[in-house]
Amino acid sequence: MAREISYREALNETLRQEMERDQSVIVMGEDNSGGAGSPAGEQDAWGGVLGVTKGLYHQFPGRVLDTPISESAFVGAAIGAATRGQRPVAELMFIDFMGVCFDQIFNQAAKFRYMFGGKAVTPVVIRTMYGAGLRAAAQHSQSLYPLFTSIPGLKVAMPSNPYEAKGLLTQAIRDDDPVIFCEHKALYDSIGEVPEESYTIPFGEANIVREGDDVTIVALGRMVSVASEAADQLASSGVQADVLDPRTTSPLDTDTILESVENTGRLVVVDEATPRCNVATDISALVAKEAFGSLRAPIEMVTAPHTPVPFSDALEDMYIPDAQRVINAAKSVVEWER
Amino acid sequence: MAREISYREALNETLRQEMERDQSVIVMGEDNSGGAGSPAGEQDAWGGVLGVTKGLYHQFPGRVLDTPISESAFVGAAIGAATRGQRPVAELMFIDFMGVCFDQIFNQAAKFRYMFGGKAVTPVVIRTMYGAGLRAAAQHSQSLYPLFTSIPGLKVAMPSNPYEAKGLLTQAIRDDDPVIFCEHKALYDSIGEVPEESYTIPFGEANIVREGDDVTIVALGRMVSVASEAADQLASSGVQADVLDPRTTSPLDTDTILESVENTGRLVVVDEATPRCNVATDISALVAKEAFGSLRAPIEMVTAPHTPVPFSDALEDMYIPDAQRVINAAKSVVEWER
Amino acid sequence: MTGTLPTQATGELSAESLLDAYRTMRTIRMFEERVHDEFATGEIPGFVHLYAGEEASATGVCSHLDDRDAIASTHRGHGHCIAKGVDVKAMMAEIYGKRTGSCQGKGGSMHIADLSKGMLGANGIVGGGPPLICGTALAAKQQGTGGVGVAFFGDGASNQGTTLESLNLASVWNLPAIFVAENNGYAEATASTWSVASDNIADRAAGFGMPGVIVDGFDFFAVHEAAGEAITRAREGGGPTLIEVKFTRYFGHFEGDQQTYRADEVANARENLDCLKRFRERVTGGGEVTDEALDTVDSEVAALIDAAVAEAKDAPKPSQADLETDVYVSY
Amino acid sequence: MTGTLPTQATGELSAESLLDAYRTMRTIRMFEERVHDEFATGEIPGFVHLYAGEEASATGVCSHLDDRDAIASTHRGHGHCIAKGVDVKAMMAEIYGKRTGSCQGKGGSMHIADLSKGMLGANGIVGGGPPLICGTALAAKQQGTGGVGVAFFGDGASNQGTTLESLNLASVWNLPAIFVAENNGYAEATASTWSVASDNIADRAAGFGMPGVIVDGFDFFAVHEAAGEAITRAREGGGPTLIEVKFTRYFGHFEGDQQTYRADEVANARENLDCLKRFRERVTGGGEVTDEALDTVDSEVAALIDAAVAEAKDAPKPSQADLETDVYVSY
Ligand SMILES: Cc1ncc(C[n+]2csc(CCOP(=O)(O)OP(=O)(O)O)c2C)c(N)n1
Ligand SMILES: Cc1ncc(C[n+]2csc(CCOP(=O)(O)OP(=O)(O)O)c2C)c(N)n1
Ligand SMILES: [Mg+2]
Ligand SMILES: [Mg+2]
Repeated sequence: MAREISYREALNETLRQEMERDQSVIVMGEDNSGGAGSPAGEQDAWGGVLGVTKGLYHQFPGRVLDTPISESAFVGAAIGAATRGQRPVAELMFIDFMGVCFDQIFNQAAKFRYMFGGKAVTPVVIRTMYGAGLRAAAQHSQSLYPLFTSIPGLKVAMPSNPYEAKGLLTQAIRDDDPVIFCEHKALYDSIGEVPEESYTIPFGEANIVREGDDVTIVALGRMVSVASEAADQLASSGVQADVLDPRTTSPLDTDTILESVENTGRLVVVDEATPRCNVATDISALVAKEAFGSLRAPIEMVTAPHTPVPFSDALEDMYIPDAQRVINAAKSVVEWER
Repeated sequence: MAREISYREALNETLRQEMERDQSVIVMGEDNSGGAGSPAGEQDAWGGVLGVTKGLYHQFPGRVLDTPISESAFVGAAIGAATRGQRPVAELMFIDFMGVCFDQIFNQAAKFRYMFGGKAVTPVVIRTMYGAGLRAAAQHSQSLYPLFTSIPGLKVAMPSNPYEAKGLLTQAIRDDDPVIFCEHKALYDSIGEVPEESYTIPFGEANIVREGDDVTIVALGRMVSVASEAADQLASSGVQADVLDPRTTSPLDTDTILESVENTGRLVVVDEATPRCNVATDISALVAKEAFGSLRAPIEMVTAPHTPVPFSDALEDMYIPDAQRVINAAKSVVEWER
Repeated sequence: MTGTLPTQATGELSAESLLDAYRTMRTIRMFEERVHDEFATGEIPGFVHLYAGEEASATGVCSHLDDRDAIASTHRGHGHCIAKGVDVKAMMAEIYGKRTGSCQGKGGSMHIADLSKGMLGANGIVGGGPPLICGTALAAKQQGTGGVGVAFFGDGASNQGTTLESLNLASVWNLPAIFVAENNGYAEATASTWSVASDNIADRAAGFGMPGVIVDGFDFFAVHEAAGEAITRAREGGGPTLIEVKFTRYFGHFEGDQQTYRADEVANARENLDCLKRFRERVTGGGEVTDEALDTVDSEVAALIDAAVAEAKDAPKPSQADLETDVYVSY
Repeated sequence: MTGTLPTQATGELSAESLLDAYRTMRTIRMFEERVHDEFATGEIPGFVHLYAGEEASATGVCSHLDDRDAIASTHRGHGHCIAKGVDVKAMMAEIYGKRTGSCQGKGGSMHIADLSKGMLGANGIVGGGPPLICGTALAAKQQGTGGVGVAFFGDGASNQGTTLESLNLASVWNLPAIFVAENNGYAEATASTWSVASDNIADRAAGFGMPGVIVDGFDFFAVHEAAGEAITRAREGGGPTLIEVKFTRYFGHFEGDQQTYRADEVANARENLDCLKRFRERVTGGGEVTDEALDTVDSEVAALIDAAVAEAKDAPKPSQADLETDVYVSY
């Protein structure tokens, strides 16, 4: 049997392999090593707040940089270094912290190439944790990838399992454009088959997770497994779903989505983000524009409600889209009649 | 004939009237007066970079505050003051600058009420300039209202003419929730009828700018006049458009939009923002979900391309959606056949 | 200018005030020790950051404050909440995610707030509080209440741009604002000696045109005196002050932190620098307060915390009906 | 520590270097005066911020730099671009929005850049540059090139959190970074004496663990000497420096600004403090360079600017095909 490792391990291994392969890859973030300046002196005490970068500090002297808490400065530094021959991987610990450093990302990194008439290359990766489920409340649980997706000049990757994590992060690091790499915090301990050797997964090519002719379900990041679970249950009641994982929301594999809907005539989009101007609306609008002629039912979107993420487990469990809601949505479009 | 004034004058008058009416209204922003600390000493030298707050400084001593260039600090200060009985109107000069202060807006102001279990009231208004057309290039021309629209806890207003500007700003100031008030910089000199006395325009009630049975055109902010121009021309070729101005993107008047599409069966959304995850996709998705049964053609979206805003007038003029593109979109949906 | 203040201010405090301060510090300590124990049982969800060891800061500052005054706190906010008068039972219920919590279970440990008490919230964003406090101070100034705003923030937060620009704004606007930099030696696993490029955080005050003061954070009286001066000056229109309080946190960064980055500085702090022990010695030594009176406080606080935990455990969770309320006043 | 440097460094500069410096300053001056005139005709679109009066800063600093080194600029970027070697004709074409411009007309005055010259762009965001320069300095350090990064920013930008936290990061990482605070007295219509809460911007250096220096910005030699020291120290691993350059801008904040907020300080500056006049007096007085040689430079520069404007006016605009290119390397 092929080797199985966790999402966290897959990310760690990818960073290690890319740092071995390319001297210009450097890693930086708050406590990405951990222990800086501590009198007891154990460096690499943390390896990132949830351990993703653990071990790199000692293997790559001088290439794993801890930072003060100043995201504008160090994310900006990663961007500046990227324009001068480095391939920095900066960690924005929680995607929720984008608000203190967004300018560097969307006005600087994203726009350099265009503003400068095609002369800049900014190969920076910003790794960041998103998503609900850890009872981390309103400022540590958001799914803010739609904001990044909306920005021309950024690419946005959302690995849904360990295999995807490795292939997409390898691609992100080797990619010459700025990439926002969104890791779902509830996936770190998920296990899956991951080849030991390096490989890339190209951006903008959706993964067809499961094939079916009755309804297309497009799901993002952690929602892919939720959608798959729903598809299993739908299958047992006779509904065959095509489950698509776009892998990257920018670029978006519009062809695969449209082809699937042209076949099924029905679409459900599952997006953990809040409902306004999110990726679910983006994909729905795409289909309503480009595949209207094939559509046989309203498009359903399964998303979080238009509220901040609540703390209490009781509320958070209701907040996050689950398989049952996906099943209900799929059934409603399959059963829909004019 | 009723009085006609400019969009700029309408905003200025509103601020003046609300400051007269309510002591708790204060105004702050970079050079909202202008001349602070200048040895020559002319205060109110600017009245805002494009003159919107001109004259308030002398009329309301101590209530128009200039600020250092530190948007996080002063926007945050407006928010903090709002929790303590003030109704601050803070100016984020260009919406493009949100990246240096977004945290205070989306993680603080927007979430207080929910995070604190319903106990906070944060009546802050953030006035900000958006939009292309002034050859102000990539960092001073963006239409970033979709980002704010996506955030639960914020309201987003987009006045399309002087009358709307006054009514919506009055409402924004009296409203008890945080409001992002988006002024299109190319509208400041536009002229229209505006009553002298105060009035409010409720949030979440679309304005039906023009009635027609063939196609619904939903347009935002400055795009309302572009859509109206298109509708005039369409009418002369026999296509009658319902033109809707949602006025606020959050809350969004979904009922009026859906009713219109239920009647026309066709939808074009005109949004100056870049195309991914914008308000056009949001409204399109809404309609594809809620009014699918009435839809008789694909939904068209007329937006900017997925690029930063170019500087050169030659490019910028192509960048901004114009009436011709709206006409083409409307005709394509009217003429569409399965 | 930066300097270290002597600690010689007991004189101004009545026995009653001393007992109040002691009660506050003891409540914080017991609250945190108990949350630590309960967290270990797995019943408390999420990220929890404990304030134990730092009680003298919140207490020394907030004992000067009243209803006119507002504070902003951090992710490590329990102590500030208690010191500003937030209901302890509601806090505990909040930490358990219950409907009876300070925020109806919607906020959790990192977002406990009570606007009616001038407690503007713990804050999950490092550097989130200082801008807000410029605003509460501005409101007090506009309204002429004589109130002040106090921003508590950590050594790590002292490197965040939002904090730094707030210092400047507070000076430029001459706000009645106090910036309390709680330097507990670490931001997560990063030492402040490394992340703060100046020798002291207080050294930054001069660059923003305000006085900077360093105090021993294990000493309630030192904090109380420095805060008193700063707050009086602020109330009188004298503008902002930056106070750096130096001490050590007793627990890890958050519950679950293995703390391999630090040596046994905590044992020493608990043994020799404990603000509660030092307070007790000082006030009983001078005869201001009796040991019995303090013991009585201890047992009252213990009973309160027991009751808070018991009630929190028993309380109902929020329900479906609560999920989408409280986003807007009107929508 | 903060201090004022004496200006006594002509000795190190060859006649050729002096002529180069003069040519750079004169080019900036004539470029800006000409843009001012052309803007008035209505042919130049958008927001244009002129650097005239401040030439000694960009020139004094950049004359120490080479290809290893990168700079980040501001909305007032023309001078920095010219001093770092960006092609003047391409710049002028860019300002006119032409396809032949430095950025193919896509950037405009506020975004002129030339990465191949280590010019990381003018910047429309106040405080946008300092974080980026931490990065170019980091890259130089990682690659062991001995290169430095220089962030130019204004007095207004010195209050922006992004700038302030960059100072700290540069110290913590011991980066070869130079922060040049160009204090021209105003941020838009706001005086720096009001918006900067300390007496000098350089006073902030101490709070971030680096040397802070104040120089007379009308004096090329003063800037040159201070920058030289800082850059040498940085190249040798001695870490960052904050240099405050004090002077006045000759034009309004942007073209169109009525400048009612200031008295006639410009007339005095033009008459008595002009960096070009002072440079000329100094170098001809000492006999290092002849008046004729300088006059020759003047006429060469005038011809260059004439040609730049003529070519810019004639050049084609970008076309539909250019609208959607250059967003990504691959997509
Ligand atoms: C903007 C932002 N960046 C990073 C974090 C993650 N984080 C939470 S607490 C913390 C350390 C804070 O250190 P300090 O300010 O010293 O406070 P302490 O925890 O020591 O009380 C960090 C990095 C955050 N919550 N917000
Ligand atoms: C983040 C941000 N805030 C505000 C502005 C608007 N703005 C452009 S230039 C300027 C003044 C800058 O002053 P200073 O830093 O002193 O530079 P100077 O113009 O004097 O060269 C302001 C406020 C901006 N571009 N970016
Ligand atoms: Mg700390
Ligand atoms: Mg200036």
